[in-house]
Amino acid sequence: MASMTHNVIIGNGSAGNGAAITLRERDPDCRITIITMSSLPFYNRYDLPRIFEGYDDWREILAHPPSYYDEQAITLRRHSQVTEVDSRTQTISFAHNEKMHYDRLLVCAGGRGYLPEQLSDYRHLMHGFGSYEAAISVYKALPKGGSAVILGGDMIGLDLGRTLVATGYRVVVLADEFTFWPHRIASDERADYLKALEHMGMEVSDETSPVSIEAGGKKEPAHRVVLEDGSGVVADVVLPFYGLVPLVEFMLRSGVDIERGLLVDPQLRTNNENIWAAGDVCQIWSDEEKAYRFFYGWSNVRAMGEVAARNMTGAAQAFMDTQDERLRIDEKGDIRSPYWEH
Amino acid sequence: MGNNDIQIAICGSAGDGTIAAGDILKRTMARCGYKVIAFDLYPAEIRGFGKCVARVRISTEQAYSLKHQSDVLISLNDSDAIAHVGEVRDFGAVIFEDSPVARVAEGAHISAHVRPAQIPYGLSQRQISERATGAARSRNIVVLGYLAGLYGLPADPFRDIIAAKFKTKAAAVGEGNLRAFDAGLQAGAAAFKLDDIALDPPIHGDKGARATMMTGNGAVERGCLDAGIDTFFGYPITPATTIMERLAREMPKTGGRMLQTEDEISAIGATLGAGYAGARAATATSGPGLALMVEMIGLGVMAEIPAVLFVSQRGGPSTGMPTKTEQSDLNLAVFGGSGDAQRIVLAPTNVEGCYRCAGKAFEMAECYQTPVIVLLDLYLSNRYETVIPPETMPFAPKAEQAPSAPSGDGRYRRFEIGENHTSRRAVPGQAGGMHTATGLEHDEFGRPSDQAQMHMRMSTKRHEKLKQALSHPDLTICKRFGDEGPVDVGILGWGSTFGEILETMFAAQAEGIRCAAMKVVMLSPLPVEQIARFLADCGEVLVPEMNYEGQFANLVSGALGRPLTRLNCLTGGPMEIETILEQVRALAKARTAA
Amino acid sequence: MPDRQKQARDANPDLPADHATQAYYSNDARDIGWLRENVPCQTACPAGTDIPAYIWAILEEKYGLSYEINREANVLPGILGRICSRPCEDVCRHGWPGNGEPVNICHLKRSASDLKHRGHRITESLYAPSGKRVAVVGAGPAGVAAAHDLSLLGHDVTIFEREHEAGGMLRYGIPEFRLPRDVLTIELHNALRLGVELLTGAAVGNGPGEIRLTDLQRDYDAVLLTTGSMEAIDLPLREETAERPDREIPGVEYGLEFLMELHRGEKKTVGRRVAVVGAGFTALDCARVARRLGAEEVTIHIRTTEEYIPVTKDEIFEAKREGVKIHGLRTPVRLVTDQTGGLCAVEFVQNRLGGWRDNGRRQAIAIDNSEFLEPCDTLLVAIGQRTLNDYLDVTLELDRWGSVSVDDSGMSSNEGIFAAGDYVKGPTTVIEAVGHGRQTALGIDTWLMGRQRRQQVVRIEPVSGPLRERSYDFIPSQEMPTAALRPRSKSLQHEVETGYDSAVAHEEAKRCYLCNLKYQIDVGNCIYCRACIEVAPRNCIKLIEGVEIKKDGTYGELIETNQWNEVGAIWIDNNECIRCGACFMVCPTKCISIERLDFVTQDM
Amino acid sequence: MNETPGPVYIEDTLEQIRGDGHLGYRSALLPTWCPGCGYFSVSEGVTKALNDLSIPGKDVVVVSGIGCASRFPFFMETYGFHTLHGRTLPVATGIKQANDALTVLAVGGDGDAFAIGAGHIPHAARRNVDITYLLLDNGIYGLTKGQASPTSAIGFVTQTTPYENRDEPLNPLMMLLAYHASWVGQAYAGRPHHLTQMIAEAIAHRGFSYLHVLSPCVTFDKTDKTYANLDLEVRDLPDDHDPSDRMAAMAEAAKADTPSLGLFFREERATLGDAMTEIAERASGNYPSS
Repeated sequence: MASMTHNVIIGNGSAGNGAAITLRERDPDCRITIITMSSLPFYNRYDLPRIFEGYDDWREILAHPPSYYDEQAITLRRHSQVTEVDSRTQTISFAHNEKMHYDRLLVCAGGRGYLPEQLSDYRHLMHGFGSYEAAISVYKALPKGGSAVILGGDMIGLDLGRTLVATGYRVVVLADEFTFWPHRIASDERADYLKALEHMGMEVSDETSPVSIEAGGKKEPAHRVVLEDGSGVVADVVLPFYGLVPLVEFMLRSGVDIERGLLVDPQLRTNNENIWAAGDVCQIWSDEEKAYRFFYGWSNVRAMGEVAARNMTGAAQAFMDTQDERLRIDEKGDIRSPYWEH
Repeated sequence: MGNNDIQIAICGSAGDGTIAAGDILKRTMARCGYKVIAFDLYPAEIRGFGKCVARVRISTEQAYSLKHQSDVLISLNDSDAIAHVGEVRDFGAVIFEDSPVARVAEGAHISAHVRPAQIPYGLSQRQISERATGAARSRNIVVLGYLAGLYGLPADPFRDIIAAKFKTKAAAVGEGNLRAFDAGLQAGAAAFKLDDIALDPPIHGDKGARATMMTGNGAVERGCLDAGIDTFFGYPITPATTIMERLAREMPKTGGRMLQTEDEISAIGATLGAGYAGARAATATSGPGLALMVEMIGLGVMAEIPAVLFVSQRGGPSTGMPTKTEQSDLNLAVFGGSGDAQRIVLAPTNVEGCYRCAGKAFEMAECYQTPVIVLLDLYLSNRYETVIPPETMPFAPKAEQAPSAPSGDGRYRRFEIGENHTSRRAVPGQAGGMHTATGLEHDEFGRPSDQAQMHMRMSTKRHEKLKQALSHPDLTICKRFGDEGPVDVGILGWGSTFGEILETMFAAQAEGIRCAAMKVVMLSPLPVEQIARFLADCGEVLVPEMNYEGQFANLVSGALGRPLTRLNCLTGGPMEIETILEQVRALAKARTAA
Repeated sequence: MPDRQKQARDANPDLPADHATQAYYSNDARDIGWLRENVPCQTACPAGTDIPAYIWAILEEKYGLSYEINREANVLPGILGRICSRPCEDVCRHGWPGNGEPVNICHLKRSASDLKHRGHRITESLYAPSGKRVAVVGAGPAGVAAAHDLSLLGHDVTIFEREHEAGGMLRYGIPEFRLPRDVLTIELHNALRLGVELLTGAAVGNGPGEIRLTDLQRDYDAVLLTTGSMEAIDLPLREETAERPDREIPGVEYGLEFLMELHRGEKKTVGRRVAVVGAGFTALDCARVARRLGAEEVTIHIRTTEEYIPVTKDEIFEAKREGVKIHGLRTPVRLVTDQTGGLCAVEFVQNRLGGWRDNGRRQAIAIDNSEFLEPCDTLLVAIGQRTLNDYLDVTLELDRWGSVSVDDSGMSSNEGIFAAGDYVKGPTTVIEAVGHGRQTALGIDTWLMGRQRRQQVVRIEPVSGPLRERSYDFIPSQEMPTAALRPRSKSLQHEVETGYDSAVAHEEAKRCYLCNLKYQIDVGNCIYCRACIEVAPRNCIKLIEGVEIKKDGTYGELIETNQWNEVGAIWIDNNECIRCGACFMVCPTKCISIERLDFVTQDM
Repeated sequence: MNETPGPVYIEDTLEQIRGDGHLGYRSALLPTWCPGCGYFSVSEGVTKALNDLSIPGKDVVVVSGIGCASRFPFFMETYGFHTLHGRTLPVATGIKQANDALTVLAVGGDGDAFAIGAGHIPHAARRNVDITYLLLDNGIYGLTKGQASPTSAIGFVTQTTPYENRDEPLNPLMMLLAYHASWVGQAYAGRPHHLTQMIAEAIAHRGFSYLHVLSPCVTFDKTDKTYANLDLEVRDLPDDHDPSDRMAAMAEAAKADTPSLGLFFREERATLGDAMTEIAERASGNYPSS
């Protein structure tokens, strides 16, 4: 179906790019626009820990050379924040006061690290790890052989954790129900996994949670994480990893259904016929579980993008969970997570 | 990408402070000891909607022209800047307003045009400015701060230059702009640098203090002052006006007198009057003004009165393109006027040259008793280069004039025909020097005469005396660059275009083409022998110039009858090195083929 | 100005003009429409509070005046300043795209109350006694507001209150950590001290020892029913799953009753895991109280999603901060009991979102076979209240929702019996109750006196210059300081929000655009030089060829053009205008004027 | 604050503006003068005046020279001629000579008129060419970015007078009175209503009418002829001023520090066109011999 349809993709991650190239394959003539708040072309977030292995030039972690976008005739709108989507007039509003029309819209804005409300007062004392820029600033804040406290954990944080250990840093994990997010693990296995983390060289402290964070003095840039019992852990950087919450603020007035994420049917279409969603931003209706649920992991996310793209171009394919979600402990006694295998 | 040569382009609409921002940037960089070349494009409207572009090339080693690719583009107005995104190199930066006031049409925001390999940097220029100063006017200063913050350029030189720039205005204005700069600096330092742009410390850091940024017009002004100019008369006309403005500021300090007359006709008239009375006098204008002046120039030639005219060419004919550059007044400068009005015409090729030619023009006007035209163009008049002023005064002071001793019949021969065709000149007030200067043909005493042989002899005198100018002391009238001996391609050029020609020649040599270039500074009288010697070495000869037919090529081939390849551009902007280089390649290819 | 005053008076000879201030009055649809459209906060306020006026008063550090301006529209500013649902802030111009965060109007209202001079004296203009007697049944916000206005209007008012203290939902429904009781008591007292007789413990109804409505009809010229909407709606469990009535299961309580008993002083306890169903302030309050009573896991279960529940974001945030969790898209269908017969879990069914309900909420549609269990020890049901009518010995016509149907004046089918507040509208917000109470008071007055005595007109007063600076627009939204988690998490009294000090209040007040300032250009004197457009901070001054006029006679969109020969006027788009005054300062022919518009009520 | 706004219900205003038709004298081009420039006031005035006199645009020629003011014709829906610096009046005279029926407006700035073009003014005036010369005086060279002009005040600092202007400014009104201009008036851009009325009178006058318009340059003059200053300085001509009394007009014109607005001088006398007709008649022998 050749057309001059304007397919707009909000989000420049695995889902967005998977979708873009699929769209191009299926419709050589359509307009494709990818919108992102980032200033960089697409790179894989899961490559960010490699920065600690010395790959600190963003050009080394790009998924495609910049020329790729021209070759595929994909317009890349960077440093562009979407503030509102009007599904009635099919227009997108940007923070820079521009409006853009779309024929079909795919939202894959992904997720932002969740920060529990009771820690919100200490945001300024913690580091994020969601972008190249954030990762670099962690890299700069960590003196060689320095120490990092990982609050919660989650498989993104633990992936960073194991890289940090491997590159000679000290890592403390304050474990809680988020530690193995998004894995769902039985409560009786938990202890073994925590042990495995220690075996991998991380210090783990469980069943106590942070109540506040204190900034270090002039001399030592270290931060002190105060625990319920009044005791504390000192580290150069504090990294909260409490899983992801979908970035949906800009969709609030769009008329698209939202619970935590954008609610989509198995074909990844929202309740609006011209809007699809894919990746960490959407909750997909699952017929067997009779519930909306999230699917994580880069292979899932990419698959979602491709499925959405096919359905945007006339197909009616349901998304199938492709990701093995079991957490294991290998013969060496280390944790193996499918989310770590790229 | 080297860290010793970056070019920054600032683009906005008239009234956005584009030019001012570029000015502060280049002065600061020069102050730091970098080599800087800068050139601004601006529209005829004072405000309104015309496009302004300020380009500043900052390098640790001497450069000869702007690069055709910039490393950074700063947009003060997207609708103007979007067209220039293409000139930014890969992994270069585009800096823009990310919260515009007015609704932006789809695709009209510059972020829609930044290439994937370029790095977008958005900031709220207007709001940062309004926060710092209460008004949006200082956006241009904000972006400078941002630039400094982003690339870690030294902030204090910026602050000094900004303070100096606004010291004539109300104190609040200066302070406001410093606040705007610091606010921008903060934003820039906080921004995450993703491009690969960096600048090594300057090699000539030590000379930084003495090095100054000068435009061609600025250099003309210094030349005038160093040559001890006494009086100046002028009438505003783009792009020559700034010469008058600068002299207005400087001359009185040394007792000189600048008067803005009511038009060009009276300006040149007054200049001749003062010259007759023995002053070092000059005027400055552009093509249209020169057209008004040529009749007076004729009088100057006929009455053998020294006068200096600085003529900065712009797009013509008629009112033409007042703010665009062109080299199309060569004919008017060399030939303009009634009768055989031979005069001296010098065409410097860079800012340094403007300085030398300006000073020398006064020497020569005096020495050969004739109007001397120094021919610039807008590109040279307005482009900035770093210049390190000479430590010793390079110009001869005003020669003491005195009448020759009375000859046999006891009367002073003002126009005596001596062995070198020049006569002793007396100025009013000197005893025994009384005479009448006139536009009529005259005899040695200056008395009107229309006798055939008298006109013959006087014409010979007026032409022959100028030949000595070809060997005037310490003045480069033409110069050869590049490979010695026979070459495949020789580039012959004049005026502002020679910067690009030189960069082209280096590029061609780098590509293995045997290549040489010659600049010709003295257009009248023309250094025919030197040019002939150069042409003899060249397989092919290319003459690039910014006019339609090749006025200079005509001049040369008229004198030498040698076929030349012409390259003529009328874009209103400088020639692109690429354009010349293509021609050179083509000629070299044809050459080796043959 | 004179000619304009004259023109206005020619239109309405009976409108007075105020010569001291050059102010004049208009009831032209265009002026009224302008005010409604341009001052969104006041329009959104059910009580019609003149918000720009009271914020300007705070800017002038006249806190007492600010309090009085509030009090004119709503007799309980200190209370609403804490617990109002803030419809005004949702529409605040400062919150529009590109303008940043809305002004914290409600916090400022509280500041007016907190910061007014300790010895502040209330000013009220009293009408001559009318000799009429009015009985008000129920001392909740609607009743109190109505009683206050009626007494001002010269009537003798008696309030009959079932509980032992006045305040209704305010006292018995809202926890102290959100609304300190001293504030409540003082403002109620101030509202009623103008000779309103308050009879507490005086229930009106059919029961033994209860006062009959018919008696009131006999003894009073008019009766106003403001008994609210206090009857909890039953949890609609599935028939086949209901072993016994939920009220009989230990561990199951109804939210409002739970709170009322607590505030009557009874001792309440909850289990370790508490589930709350419901999506309103009551549900949120129950959850936060439960946390303070020692529950470890408190979860609010809502049928739709957070986005669509009618409570302020701050309340949600504070609740989460105190450890309350919120789960969306689920409806309880069955209660599971353990062998002891006590509650041990609630069975929910998964929902998906359906279409929009006419009240702007979303429908939740249950998904077949998606049931799941949620273990818990205590269930607090707060899914809403309904209105009871059967307690009266007079039958009143009801609307299809079972509420009393009233006409515009608030009178029921039964002459002389009026009704207002939640009793009529069903469970709404306090500010709506107050607004409706006042409106009905006017209705009663008109009926009693046989003519309308008050009318609302627009007061237009020229202002000499801009009252703001552009720099104000960059002041960040001032956060409401809150008590530290530790002390407050265990106490039911410790107030969570601690209020602005005068410096912060002043900063926040500066942020208000003062939308009731009207900038306009005298086109006859305009030279079209665009100097004003040059300095405009937004796209707020336009070259126009026309303006759309809506059917109701008010203005619509400006029609712009860039064709010089089409430009009829350069005109200020008051909807885009943020009242920064830049244009006023720069105009070479001084053709820009500023007027302040306010709604005022006048005698007729 | 001057006249306070009357009742403004915008749609009424717009209807009236559409109705009166002066917008028809504007071109479609938005003027490119700096926002706030006094010239806007003049162009608005001209359109209204032509409209009030109901002269069709096709019969009007606006002639200008070089300078900011000379952009004028581009924004008018009339015939226009944008000529060379200072050479406005000769061209206008030529046009008028070719066709007496045309309404010819010459527009120029102070530099264009009294510096480079000064030599032309006396002759256009004494011949009493039936044209209207609108002199837009901002006391500065705007297009060349701020140099002193013949009407710049003493002490005025510009790019070319960094040590303050020492040249006595011209008094154009006295010059024109001396040149025997047959209609001499003055108006101020900050008083749009009066300006419009004066333009109308000037055009209506039969003969060489000279209207001097005080018109601030908001970009290059922040200190001298600003709206703020002129608002305080301008006066109305005394009620008893007799516009037929040239010396009285001279006396009023001499009060340069408090410029008076209104009609200084008017006389009816034969225009160049009349002279031409008369000569033609005489040449053709139709002239009644006395």
